[in-house]
Amino acid sequence: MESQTYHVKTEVFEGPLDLLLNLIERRKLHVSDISLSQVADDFIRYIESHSDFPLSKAAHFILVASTLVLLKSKSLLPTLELSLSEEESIEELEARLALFKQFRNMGEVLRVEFGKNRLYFREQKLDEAPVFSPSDNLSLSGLSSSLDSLITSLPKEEKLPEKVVQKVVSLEAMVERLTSRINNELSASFKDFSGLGKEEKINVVVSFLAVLELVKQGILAVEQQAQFGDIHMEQKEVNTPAYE
Amino acid sequence: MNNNVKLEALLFWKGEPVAKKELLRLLSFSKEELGEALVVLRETLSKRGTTLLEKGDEVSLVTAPECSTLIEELRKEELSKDLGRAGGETLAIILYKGPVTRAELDYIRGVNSAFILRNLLIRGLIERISNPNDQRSYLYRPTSELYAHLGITKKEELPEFKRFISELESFTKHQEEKDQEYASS
Amino acid sequence: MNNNVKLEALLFWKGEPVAKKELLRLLSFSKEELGEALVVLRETLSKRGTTLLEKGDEVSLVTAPECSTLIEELRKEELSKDLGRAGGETLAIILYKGPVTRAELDYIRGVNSAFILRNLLIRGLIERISNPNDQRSYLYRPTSELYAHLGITKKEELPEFKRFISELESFTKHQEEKDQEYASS
Repeated sequence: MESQTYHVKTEVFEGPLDLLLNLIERRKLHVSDISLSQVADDFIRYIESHSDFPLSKAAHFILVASTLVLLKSKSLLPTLELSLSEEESIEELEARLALFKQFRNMGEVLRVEFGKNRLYFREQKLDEAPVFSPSDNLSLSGLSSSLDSLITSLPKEEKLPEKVVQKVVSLEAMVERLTSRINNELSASFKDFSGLGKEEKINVVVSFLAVLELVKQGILAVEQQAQFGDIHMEQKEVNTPAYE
Repeated sequence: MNNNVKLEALLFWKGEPVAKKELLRLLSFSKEELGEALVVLRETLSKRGTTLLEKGDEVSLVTAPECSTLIEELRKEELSKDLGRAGGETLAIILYKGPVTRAELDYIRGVNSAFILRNLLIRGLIERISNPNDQRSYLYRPTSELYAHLGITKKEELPEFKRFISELESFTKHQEEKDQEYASS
Repeated sequence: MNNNVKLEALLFWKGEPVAKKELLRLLSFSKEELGEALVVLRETLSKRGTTLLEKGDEVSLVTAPECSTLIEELRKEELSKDLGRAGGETLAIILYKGPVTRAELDYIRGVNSAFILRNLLIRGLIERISNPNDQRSYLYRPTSELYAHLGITKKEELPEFKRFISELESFTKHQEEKDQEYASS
C-alpha cells in the first residue's frame, strides 16, 4: 500500500481524469460515486505533492478535487445536503470518467495497430519531367504577403483560462490559513473563514477541503447544528498542530 | 472504356487522396456512376498489389495490406513513431467520434489538447477544417494518411468498430436520459 | 503472395522507373522469377487503368494508354490551377528559408506538407536535393526558373527578408522550448 502511494506520487499524469482513472483502476474498482470518494485522499495527496504544477494545469486538478471533496463530505458529514448543481457536478464527473476510460482504452488499441500493417501512397509522381508552370498570379509581393499572414497566425503563447485560475487558492495555502486562524480563535465559523457568499465557489470548496483534511488529522472538531447551517469549528488540542 | 478503369487511372496518377466531389467533376460521372465504379474497382483490386482507400468523402489508391512488410523493409525512412498515450486517446476520439472541436477534446480528456493536436497535424494524421456551426472554431478529423498508417481501407475496418460505436451510442443515450431526469426534477 | 503482386506494389510505391537489376535486389527474385512476374503482371494489367512500361532495362507502372486524354487534361489542370493558400505559404517558406527539410516546413506550417510539395515539384517551382546531413531526408529549394520569374538573383533581395527570417527563427526557438516543456511534463 505504502509503495503504491509513493508510485502514484512520482508518476506523471497528463490530467486529472487520467490520474483519477489510474487511482481507481489501481484499487481494482469500477467507476462509481463510491470508488471516487475512496480515492479522494490519494488524489489530493497527489496535488499536494505537485505544488509546482503550472497554474493552468493545477486549476484543472483542483476543480476535479473540489468535486471529490463534495463526494467525500457526504460520507464524513451525513447531515450535509448537496444542492442539485452539486449532485450534477458529481454525476458529470462520473460520466466524464466513464467516457474517458473508453477512449483511453481504445487509444491503447490504436497505439498497437499504428504502423503495424501500413499502406503506402505513391512516394512521388515524377513520371514526367517537371514543366515550369507558375500560376498567373505568382509574384514576389503575393508570396511575401503569404508568408506575412503565416507569421501572423503562428501559435502564440496561449492565455491561461484566467477565470478559472484567478481565484483558485492552493490547497496548502488554504490549510495554513485555516490552521493559523484556529490557533488564534480556537473556534471559528466555517462561514466566516471561507467567505461563503462573498468568495468564489471554488474557494469555498477548497476551504471545505482543508477543513476535512484537518478533521481527518484530528486537529479540528466540526459541528453543524442545522442543515445548510453554519459549520462550527473548534481546535481539539490547544498545542500547536504539527501539520506536515 | 469502363468507368472503373478511368477511375483507377486518375487515382493512380494523382497519387494522393481525391475528394469524391472532385472525382465527379474531373470524370464527369453521375453520383451513381461513381458509386458503382468504386464498388467495381475495390472488387477488381482485391487480389492486386494496390487497394482502394475510402475515408469519408475522399478516395485514394494505396499499396495492398499484404504488401506492407515488403515496402516497410525497402523504405529508408525511420519507422512510424509511437503515438504515445496522449496521441492514442486523442486519435481514438477523433476517429470514432469525429469531427470534433478542440473544446470537446479538452472536455473528454480533461486537459488542454493544443500540443497534441499540433503534433498530430504536423504528422499529417489529422486535419483541421472550419466548423460549419461556428466560424470561430475548427473541427478535427482523420486523414487518409491515418487510415493508411492503421492499415485500414474504410471506416468499418477500424479496430473493434461495431462494438465500440455501439458502446458509445448506448453511453450517449444513457447520458441523455439522465439529463432529462434532471431537467424534469 | 504472388510475385507479380509484390512487383506491382513495389512499382506503384516507387512511382518512378526502376532498373531490373535493382528489382532483383529489392525483391530477392531470381532472373527467371522476375521475367515471369513481368509477363504475368503485363497480362493482368491488360484491361486496367495502369500498365507496365519497359524501357530498355527499366520498368515502371504508368497510366494505361487508353486513358491518355484524361491524364493530359488532369495534368494541364494541375499545372495551371491556383497555388492556393497552402501552396503559396509553402513556396514562400522555401524561398526565404530554403534549402529546408520537409520536417522544418511542417513544423513552421503546423500541418503536413507532403502532397503540396509534390505539386510544387511537378510545376518546376522547387526542386529536391539530397540532404548532406541526413541520408533519409531531402532538402527543398527554389528552382532557378522561379528566381528568374520573380526577377531576383539571391534571397536577400526578397521583400522584408531580414524581418521574416528573424520572426521565423524566434518562432522556431520559442516553439521548441514549449514542446520540450510539454514533453517533460
